Amino acid sequence: MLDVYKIREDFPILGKKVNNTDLIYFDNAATSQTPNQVIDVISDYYKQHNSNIHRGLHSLSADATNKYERSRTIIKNHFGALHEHEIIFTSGTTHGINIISSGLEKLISENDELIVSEMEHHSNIVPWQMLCEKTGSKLKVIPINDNGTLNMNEYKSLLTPSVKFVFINHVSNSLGIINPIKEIINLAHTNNSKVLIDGAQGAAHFKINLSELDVDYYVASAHKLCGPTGVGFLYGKSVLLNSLPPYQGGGEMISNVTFNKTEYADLPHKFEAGTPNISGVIGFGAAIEYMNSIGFNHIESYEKELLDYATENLKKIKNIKIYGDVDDKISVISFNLGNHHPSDIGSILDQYGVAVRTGQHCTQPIMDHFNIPGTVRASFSFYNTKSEIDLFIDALKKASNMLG
Amino acid sequence: MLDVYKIREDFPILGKKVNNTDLIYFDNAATSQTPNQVIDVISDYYKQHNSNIHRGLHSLSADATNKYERSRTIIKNHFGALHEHEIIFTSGTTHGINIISSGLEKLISENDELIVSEMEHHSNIVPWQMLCEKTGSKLKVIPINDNGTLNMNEYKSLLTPSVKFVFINHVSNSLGIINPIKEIINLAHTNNSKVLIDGAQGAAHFKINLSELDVDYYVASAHKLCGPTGVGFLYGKSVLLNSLPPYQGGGEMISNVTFNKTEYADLPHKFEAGTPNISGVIGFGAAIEYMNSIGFNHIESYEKELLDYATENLKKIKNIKIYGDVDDKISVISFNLGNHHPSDIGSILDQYGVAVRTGQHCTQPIMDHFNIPGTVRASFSFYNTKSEIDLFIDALKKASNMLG
Amino acid sequence: MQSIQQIQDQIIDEFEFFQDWSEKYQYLIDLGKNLPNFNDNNRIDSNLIKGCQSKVWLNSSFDDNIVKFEADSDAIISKGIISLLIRVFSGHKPEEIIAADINFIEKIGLNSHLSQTRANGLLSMIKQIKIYALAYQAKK
Amino acid sequence: MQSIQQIQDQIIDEFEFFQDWSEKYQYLIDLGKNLPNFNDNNRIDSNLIKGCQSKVWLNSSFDDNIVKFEADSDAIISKGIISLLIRVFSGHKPEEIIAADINFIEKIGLNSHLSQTRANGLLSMIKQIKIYALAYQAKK
Ligand SMILES: Cc1ncc(COP(=O)(O)O)c(C=O)c1O
Ligand SMILES: Cc1ncc(COP(=O)(O)O)c(C=O)c1O
Repeated sequence: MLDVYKIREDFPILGKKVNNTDLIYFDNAATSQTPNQVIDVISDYYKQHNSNIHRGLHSLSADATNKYERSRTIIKNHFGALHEHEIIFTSGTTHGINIISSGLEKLISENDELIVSEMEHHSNIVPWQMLCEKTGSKLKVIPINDNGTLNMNEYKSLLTPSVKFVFINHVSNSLGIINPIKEIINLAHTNNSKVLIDGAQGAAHFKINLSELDVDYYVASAHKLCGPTGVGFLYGKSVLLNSLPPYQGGGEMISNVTFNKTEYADLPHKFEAGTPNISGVIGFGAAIEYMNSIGFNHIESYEKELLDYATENLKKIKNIKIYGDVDDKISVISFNLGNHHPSDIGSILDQYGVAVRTGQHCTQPIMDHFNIPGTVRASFSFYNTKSEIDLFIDALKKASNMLG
Repeated sequence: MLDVYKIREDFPILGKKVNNTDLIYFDNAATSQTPNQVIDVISDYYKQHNSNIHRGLHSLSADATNKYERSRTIIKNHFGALHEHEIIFTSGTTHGINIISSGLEKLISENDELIVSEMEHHSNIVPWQMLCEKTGSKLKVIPINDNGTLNMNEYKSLLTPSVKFVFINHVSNSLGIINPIKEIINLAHTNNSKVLIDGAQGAAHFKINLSELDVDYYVASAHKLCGPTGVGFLYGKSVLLNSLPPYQGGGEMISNVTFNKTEYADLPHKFEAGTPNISGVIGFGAAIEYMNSIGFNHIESYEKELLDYATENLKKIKNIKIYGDVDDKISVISFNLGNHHPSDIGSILDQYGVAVRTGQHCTQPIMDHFNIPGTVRASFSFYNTKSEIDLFIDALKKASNMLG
Repeated sequence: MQSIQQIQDQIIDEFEFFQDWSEKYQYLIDLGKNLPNFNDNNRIDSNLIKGCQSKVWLNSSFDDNIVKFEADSDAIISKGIISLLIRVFSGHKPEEIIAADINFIEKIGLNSHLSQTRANGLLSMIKQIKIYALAYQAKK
Repeated sequence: MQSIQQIQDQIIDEFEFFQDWSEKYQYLIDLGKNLPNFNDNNRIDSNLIKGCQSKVWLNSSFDDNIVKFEADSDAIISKGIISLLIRVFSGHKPEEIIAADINFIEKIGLNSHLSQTRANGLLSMIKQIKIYALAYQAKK
């Protein structure tokens, strides 16, 4: 069991007041909060270890390099990669996806097809649109059902021999729905297609094993995993990463430079050009360690409890409509109240200290599917409580009254 | 005047011991150290303001957005840009250069030529080699003179009508030489060529005004300016940035997404796809404010004093050879001692607590020019002292004795 | 006809009666509900204002050296704010609109109750209003 | 002929005499200076070991089921370290080299005096030595 009141002490921001009232932070799907265990590691880095890494002979540089590479090992172990060099540090999910989309430019041609879904985050749509524009290949879209889930039958029929790649999120950020990625990957592999999973929302809520999943590429961001901003990782199978050209040119990613010929370095350096976000990477490792110290099994079951409690009580409110109200979900609830615009609800909730996200959540196609301007999205984390949910529902009722 | 002992109190790492002796940090050109004023702002961000920015309606998000955008204003003002949207936040110099090199793919053609110099950092070579490979354009190289300075006559004769772009560093990271960028820019403009200045080393040591310089693009990294890792900026004239395609696809950088058509957002968002390094950007702003509180005029004159003192005393050592020993320099000294390999010197200095960089400094062409495997590079910052230089020179003499 | 400043002062006076944010919000909501109907023919993309999370349409007309505005939004609080802006700006000469210094928003304490996103939307609206006025002045 | 482990133990014993890092460094430097001359014909790119800041060439030969190594570097401390590695590995059977557990580096406290960059270089050297042994064993 998880002691939420003890855990909350690790998060200084949870004691904050906004608009003269206690902050209730239900915008965790946008960014998670950061515990002292991570904040202190970052401060400590700058106070004791800050140095440029990899090429330095001096002790401070060795020290920083060890800490940086130790994070790679932590992340490799946590996500079940086979090798350290399969973990590439990025500035976030978006960056990770763009490394692949840019790398595929030479490997994808006019007659190839790519598959995304209607529920993707813009970060997992726009890079593929750009790739299709450059290569002449075609983007096919798996539609969603009216309950928000992927239409798997449509997926199967879209999986034709010309499909080279499938790009799907692990968990939908606007609906919270968990996709059957194991099945998606197996079907794709039977079809000789490769799969990239956008794990921005998945990585934070349950433990996964990437080599068992047999996924080809997986990307995530630290800032959704109790880690710092500006860092994330791209996982790729060695053989695939080796077959891609480098993304950015610069220091670190080369082994030999002359004006006649430049040789690229081995993995992972090939994709880590320039001075990386050293403190960010070290903080990311600390965040994974922190979450493991709580235990992902505890996090998963407690968040499920919060989700069920909130869903049950929200449904008692008249005229509420929840989008994506299915069983396989993380603790995210997207809804609208009557005909009220989500921004009206969000603004009033904010006055009551409740931080929710409103709008399209970077998933305009879903909103177009449901023909709505957006939703109110409340997303809970393992440091939230049932009494916060009570206050949120109270505030929601008051907002409803005000708006009439 | 600058009170260096008072300033040193701002930098906790300067009190550190390595190898049982006081750390003497002379690797500032690789990365600068971080004052409490910056470390605290970053901690405070995670303790009080952490939230995803721009699209949030709630107070916390408004708060984080204001702080993030305030950094843009600080940087715009400090570097004399005309508009906030001319400042694009990047993950560092390398990233900034790659935004431009990738953006030019469609705008450069087979008959065009590009100019770099022999003294560039690999980050300002490899992206242009990659661009030339993709477009068939030609890369021309300004040679350096034997004292390390740019051969300006060669530059003038390379500047033919087919030259579309000139890429030069403001200050050489391995030699410390300050290039005459005003003259370089004017000559290029007369030739209708655009100029990108790699300011990784320049931005930290004196105040510059980008609009007065009339430079087309300028890039730098926060981690060399007392700021955090994983953040930097790209400056570009509005009209030029507007003419470039976006770099990465993702959230933030689009205004409308459907599967038929996606519209890109305006500057600066067009180039800031995904969740940015929010704490990094805010820390960068704090670093610029910190350095301004000391005063760049004080920094410049004090660092010059350190440089002169160290150069004078180094020259007294037998068999020392300084590369790039000219007047217009920042506080960087690159040297070799007799025939000793730089890594031998570096390893022994490290045992005496002195952190210097050894090797090629990501500028292999310069080393090839001088036909050496590398140099020992000592780089001083405004928080270093003359007595540290004395200890360094002592240690160097002992190293020389040991190596025989 | 009152000057733009006089109207702003009046609004500031009215808001002084409110005890807390919820009364202000309630007032804005009521204003939004009572905003005159928007002509459906003007609900076109070229009348949309960029930079708001909700959709905001702004239309203007120019007659007898007077600019008139009508506007609409799919969010009610935005409509309430628009209603105040129309009250302030509509019915004035282009040069008055261009010269106007808009200070009532801060003074009624709305700033601190509007998120950055909303505040940006508000700035976009005011900018668009001034752009219309500039265009009409140039036409003269 | 001593076993690889015996040689390592001997080196560990020798290093116990040194009082501080400077004596260890001086010893390595002297070893480096006394490393037998490297055959210039072998100073070729394919003998270069990746991952060192200084250049390190490693060459091997195989005769009578015995692997012999010779090596060189442009940096003297690297040469000293190589000299120790050659002393440990050269003259043994491939299977002995493959099976060897290299522990003397830690035990003589060199680890803490070698930067990460140097330590990586050292690992690369040992890896290359073992790769040669594997190749010879496969050839048999
Ligand atoms: C002149 C110069 N250019 C580019 C860079 C690359 O900067 P970063 O590693 O921060 O991307 C450096 C840093 O070493 C540099 O000194
Ligand atoms: C499903 C999904 N994909 C991608 C992203 C983009 O992540 P980042 O902004 O960290 O690059 C997000 C974040 O909102 C997300 O939820």
